[in-house]
Amino acid sequence: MTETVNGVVFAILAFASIGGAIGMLTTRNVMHAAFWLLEVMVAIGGLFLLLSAEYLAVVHVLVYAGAVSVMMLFVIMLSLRRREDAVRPVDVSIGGAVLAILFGSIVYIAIAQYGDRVAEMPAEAPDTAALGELLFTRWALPFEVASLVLLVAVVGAVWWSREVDR
Amino acid sequence: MAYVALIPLLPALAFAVLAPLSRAVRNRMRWVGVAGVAGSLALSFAAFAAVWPGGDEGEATYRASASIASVGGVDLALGILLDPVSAVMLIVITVVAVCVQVYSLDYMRHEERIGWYYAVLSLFTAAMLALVLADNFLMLYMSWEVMGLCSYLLIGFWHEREEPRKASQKAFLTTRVGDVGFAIGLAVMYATTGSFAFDVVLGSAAGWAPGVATAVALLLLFGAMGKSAQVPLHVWLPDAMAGPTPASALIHAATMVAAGVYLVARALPIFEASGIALTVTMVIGATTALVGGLLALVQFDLKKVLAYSTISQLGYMFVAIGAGGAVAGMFHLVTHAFFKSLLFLGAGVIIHALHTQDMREMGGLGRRMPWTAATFGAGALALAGIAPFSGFWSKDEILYAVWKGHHYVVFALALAAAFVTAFYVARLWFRVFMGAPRTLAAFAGHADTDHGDEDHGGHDGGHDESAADRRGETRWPMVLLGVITAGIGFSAPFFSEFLGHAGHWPDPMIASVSMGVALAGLGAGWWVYGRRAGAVDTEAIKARFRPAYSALDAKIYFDAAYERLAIRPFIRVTESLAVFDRIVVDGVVNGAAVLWRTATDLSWGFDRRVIDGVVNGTARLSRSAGVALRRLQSGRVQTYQRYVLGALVLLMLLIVVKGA
Amino acid sequence: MLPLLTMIVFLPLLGAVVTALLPKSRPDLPRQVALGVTLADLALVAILVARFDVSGGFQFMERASWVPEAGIQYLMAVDGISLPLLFLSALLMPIAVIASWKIDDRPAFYFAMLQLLAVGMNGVFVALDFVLFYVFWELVLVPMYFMIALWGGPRREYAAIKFFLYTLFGSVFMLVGILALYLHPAGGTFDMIALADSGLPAGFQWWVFAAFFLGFAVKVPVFPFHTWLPDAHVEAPTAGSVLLAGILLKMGTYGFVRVSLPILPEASASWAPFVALLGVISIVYGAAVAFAQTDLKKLVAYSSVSHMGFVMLGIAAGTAEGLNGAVAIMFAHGVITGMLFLLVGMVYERTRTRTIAEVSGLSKQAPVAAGMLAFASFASLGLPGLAGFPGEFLSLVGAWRSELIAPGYVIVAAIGVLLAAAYMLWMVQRVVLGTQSGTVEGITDLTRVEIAILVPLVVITIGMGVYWSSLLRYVDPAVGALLASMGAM
Amino acid sequence: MIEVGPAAFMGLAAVLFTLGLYGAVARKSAVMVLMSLELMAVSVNLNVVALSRFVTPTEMTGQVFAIFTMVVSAAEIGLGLALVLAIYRQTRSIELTTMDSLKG
Repeated sequence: MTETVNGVVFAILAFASIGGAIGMLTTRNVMHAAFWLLEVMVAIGGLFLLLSAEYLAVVHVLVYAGAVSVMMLFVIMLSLRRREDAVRPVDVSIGGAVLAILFGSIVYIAIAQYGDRVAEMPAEAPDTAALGELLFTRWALPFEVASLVLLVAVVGAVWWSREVDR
Repeated sequence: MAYVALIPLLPALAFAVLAPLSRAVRNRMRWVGVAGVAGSLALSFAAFAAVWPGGDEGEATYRASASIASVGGVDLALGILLDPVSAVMLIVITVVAVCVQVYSLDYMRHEERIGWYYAVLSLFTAAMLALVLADNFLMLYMSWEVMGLCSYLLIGFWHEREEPRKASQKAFLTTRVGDVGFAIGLAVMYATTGSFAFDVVLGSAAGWAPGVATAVALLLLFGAMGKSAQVPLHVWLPDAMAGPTPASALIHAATMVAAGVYLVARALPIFEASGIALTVTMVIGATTALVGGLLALVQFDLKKVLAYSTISQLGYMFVAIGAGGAVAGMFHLVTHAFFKSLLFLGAGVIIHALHTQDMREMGGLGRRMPWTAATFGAGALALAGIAPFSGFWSKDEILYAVWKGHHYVVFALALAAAFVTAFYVARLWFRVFMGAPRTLAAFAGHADTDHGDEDHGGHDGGHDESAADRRGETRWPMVLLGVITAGIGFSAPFFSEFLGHAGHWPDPMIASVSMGVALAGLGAGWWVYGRRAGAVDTEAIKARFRPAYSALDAKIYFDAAYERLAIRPFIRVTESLAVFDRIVVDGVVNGAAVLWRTATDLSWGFDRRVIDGVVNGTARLSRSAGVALRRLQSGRVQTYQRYVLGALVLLMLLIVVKGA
Repeated sequence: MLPLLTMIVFLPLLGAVVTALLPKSRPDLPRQVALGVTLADLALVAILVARFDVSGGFQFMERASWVPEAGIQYLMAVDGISLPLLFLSALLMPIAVIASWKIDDRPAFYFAMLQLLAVGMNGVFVALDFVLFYVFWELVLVPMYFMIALWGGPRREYAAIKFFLYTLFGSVFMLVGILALYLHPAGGTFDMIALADSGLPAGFQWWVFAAFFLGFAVKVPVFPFHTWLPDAHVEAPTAGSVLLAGILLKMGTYGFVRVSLPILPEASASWAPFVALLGVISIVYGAAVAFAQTDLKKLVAYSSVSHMGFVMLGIAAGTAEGLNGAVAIMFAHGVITGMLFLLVGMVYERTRTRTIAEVSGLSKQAPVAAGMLAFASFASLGLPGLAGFPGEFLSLVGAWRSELIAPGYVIVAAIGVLLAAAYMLWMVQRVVLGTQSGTVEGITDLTRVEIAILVPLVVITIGMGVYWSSLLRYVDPAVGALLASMGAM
Repeated sequence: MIEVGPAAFMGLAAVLFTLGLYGAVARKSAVMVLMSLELMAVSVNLNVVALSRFVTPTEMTGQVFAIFTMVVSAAEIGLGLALVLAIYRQTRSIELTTMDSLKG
């Protein structure tokens, strides 16, 4: 038996994520935008589950929905002097829209051409243990490099966000 | 025989030692230059002895070569070819060079940059020696150009003044006009034979297509005309007299200017293969001989008279080669080298003594400067072609060759040139050495004091206004050259045999005609300038022949024509090209930038800022386009983001379309 | 054996990173690090030259898979054509560093950029995979942009952007050419060596040549794509000008020799008359415009246009002489023009002006500077015995020999030699000779350090001018191999 | 039950990416731009994981890739927000339009 993705679940999650993204872009309140992003992240975590990437789903929700969104909120709050500052007009850029639509339609053409080469979903889906195995054997070096990247990012973030006497 | 290679290397080494030194040290080390040339002189005599008794034309006594590059399977080399012709040239060059260097020790001793002067003189000597020893055209061309550089540096020695500066530039550029022809000639030669070596090129010349041979010959001749100051490329040589007089003696009288003659003589097989090229050579030579002589008639500058005379005599040599008397041409080259350098050295003494080059301010120097007068006289008689001085012999041989070749028109031209030559020699002699002193300087001679040291071009330091001979380093080179000038003529038949041709004593008929013409010229000169002051009103003669005189006075309009037809149009063209470059070529670029900016504004957004941008951008089309280029760099992250994304979209489009 | 080429290319990258991280409190450290790194790089290149086998074709090859899915390789090697240019680049780097010794505005950034530039330049000359080649090619733009835009003259932003966009514009076409080669069924690889014997159809070659031509011609630059050059030169700091003229221009002509000739031989032949025509126009036009310049740097810049025209002529000729000549000019021009720009920079530092009319009589006040300037000028105008001559002469001879080029072109090009003499002497006459102008009064002569960086260039100029083989022994076999691979077109 | 193939995931990812792209270009608030960038990164992740699941399920290359992408974007967002804060301290504004000190 080949595994399948539940179409209904997918439809719900897709709707949720797209809706969240649109919400994020159309809201006038930055705070609300951050919450919309959070919603998108959760939906995508669900999609990862559908793809039997359990570990990834968990990490994703932890990192994006947890850490990143919270950080966003902090920064927004730190950079707002008054509550009203959070509300600001939605910037509309026709140039940006044209660009995005152009981009989207090109990608659409590409998907239309090649997207259906693999229709069936293979049955086998290794579990998290297998991922861990791979991560610490075949991908060990990149993994270590990634941790280094994080370290550098932490140092850099601390460096930049320190109070400078002027 | 490897020491032959040292002949050009010694002076080159002297240059290499002198050039990097500081000015003060270099000035003290000038003996290095003399030593280098003296060494070359000794080695040249050894080489000459090795070649002696010569005779076999084209037979090399010694050859050696070192490859400097291998290109596409062909070796390009610096090589030495010692044969009778080069042996003779070695002697001539080193003797004159030593004389000039010794003479300069005294003559130039108060110059601030004497060390540099010696360095360049050494480099020049090295290049000239390399040129006559070269066994291929490439090396010949390279030394040829290095000589051009030295000539430039020495003409412009007193570059603080406008005149030498301009003259040096003119000399370099005019000769380089010829060199362009030379270089193309080399390219044609190489394309034809795949080699630059004398053996290969000259050996095969007879078998070339006549068109190719003519082309190569004429191109080489063009190069020779530049270097040897033949009409119409002669204009640089009179101006080159702005340089120090000893340098003029060596470079612009004895050696470098004769290199063109040497080149044509060397490349003779090509000229012979062409035939027409020989005739062209002869016609140009004859024209130059006459034009140079005529121009010498109206000069008042002592050195310029000699310069035009050099041009004229070089023309003679070309006539000889063109008429088939290459040996006669070479012999005239040799004799001319000695007597003309002698004349220049004499002129140097006079100029130093009087601080003027204007013959109208001279006169009566014969009594004040007996040594100078005597040696100068020998040179003058040789130049005029009076037996037994050397010029007579060589000129006679040339006339003989022309006559034998049945070139009667050229013969007549050559005789006319000979008459003119004798006439201006007389004019010069009587104006400078005879008559009464015309200036205070020419008057006040006290022979025993220390002498004025500054050359005309130098500085007006406290010098001693006396007209007198000089001694020591200045005098003996002149005496030596004088003796050679007086005696070398008798070697004429042996010279021919040494070069591998039948030698002969002068033909009585030709000799008497040439003597007669020369004496007539001298006599006419005496009639006009010598009999007694004011016997003939030169102004009246001038008035009588007003058009001819003014043409000569304006140097037959050569300079004016170049100025008006070449130089000024060239400058105008360059200036308008520069404007064209700035406004049109660059304008297209900037215009494209403006358009691009406008286009990006149009497509990337209509928010307020950008709409403003379009309006402004359009307005800016008429304003400085540079602003538009700057506007591309808005400094805003998102503008750049758009550029990047736009490019990305384009790239993706490309891939998708290509894939479909 | 050590991966020598990788070390040569990426050592400056390491240097750049280290330099960028140096503490601000020690502003003298960056230049010392940069000097050390560039000297070490020069030493590595010297080892390379010493170990180079003259008749060995491509050597020191390093081949590794990079992106196997797209057939992109990490492929580097040198042959007799790239070796001189690599050497030139390594030689000019320490000189550029010393010439920038007095930079005190953001020195760490400056010297990091300088070394990053070295990475790109070295990389272009050794890369044999198109993707690698393209990466290095574009890498060069960034540091040069910053050098002009941040440390340049009064109109630096304009010049920098113009330089950047113009050359980027050209290289986009080059990218199109690269992709076309990759996507064509007969090509299908980024490997330059493999592409050289892929036998592409002539009609296709013609179009690809056109794309590459635009990319390279802007970089060379050939008339009419040259207008970025004078602006960039005038505004760039001295080291920038030296490297721009010394190396960056060579990338364009090197591209022709490395890419267009071997990969597109038929198209090269059919394009040759056009390339030669543009070359000849560049020669004469560059010289004529140089003559009318009032700014020393602009004069040298336009003289570069003229000299690069000779390179194009030699390349178009497609003969052994022509190609030898082309490479010889590339090398010689790098040395000589480097010298000229250094001297102009040194004079500018003292007189604060580059206007020719305002500087005169240098020889009295600063004889060494004047002598060097005159020397470089004479070398530049192609005096035999100095480095400028062999290349010009060989490219003329080669062009005459070529069946692809009409003799008329060669004659016009030879007149360009005359014009070179005209504008150079004109400059020497005004700047070096004559009586002192007020700007020159009281200036000091060259310091020992300044002389020290000029001396190697002087020595090379004389050495190569007298003994052509010192360069051509590397070039000629490679040219022979190249011509053989092109099937004696 | 509706079969959902890779094209659906790719389409979803494309839509999210396009939305993010628009936001990154259009919004003037630095925080909003960063959020849009996150959205783009996440959509790429989704794409990679989906393709890996369908094409090479056993090797899980896509998941590994996604982890690395996450690392990088986490690092990026950390640094980006730190930068925003730093800029805010200097200029009292997080509007990108006011940051043009690089203007030529």
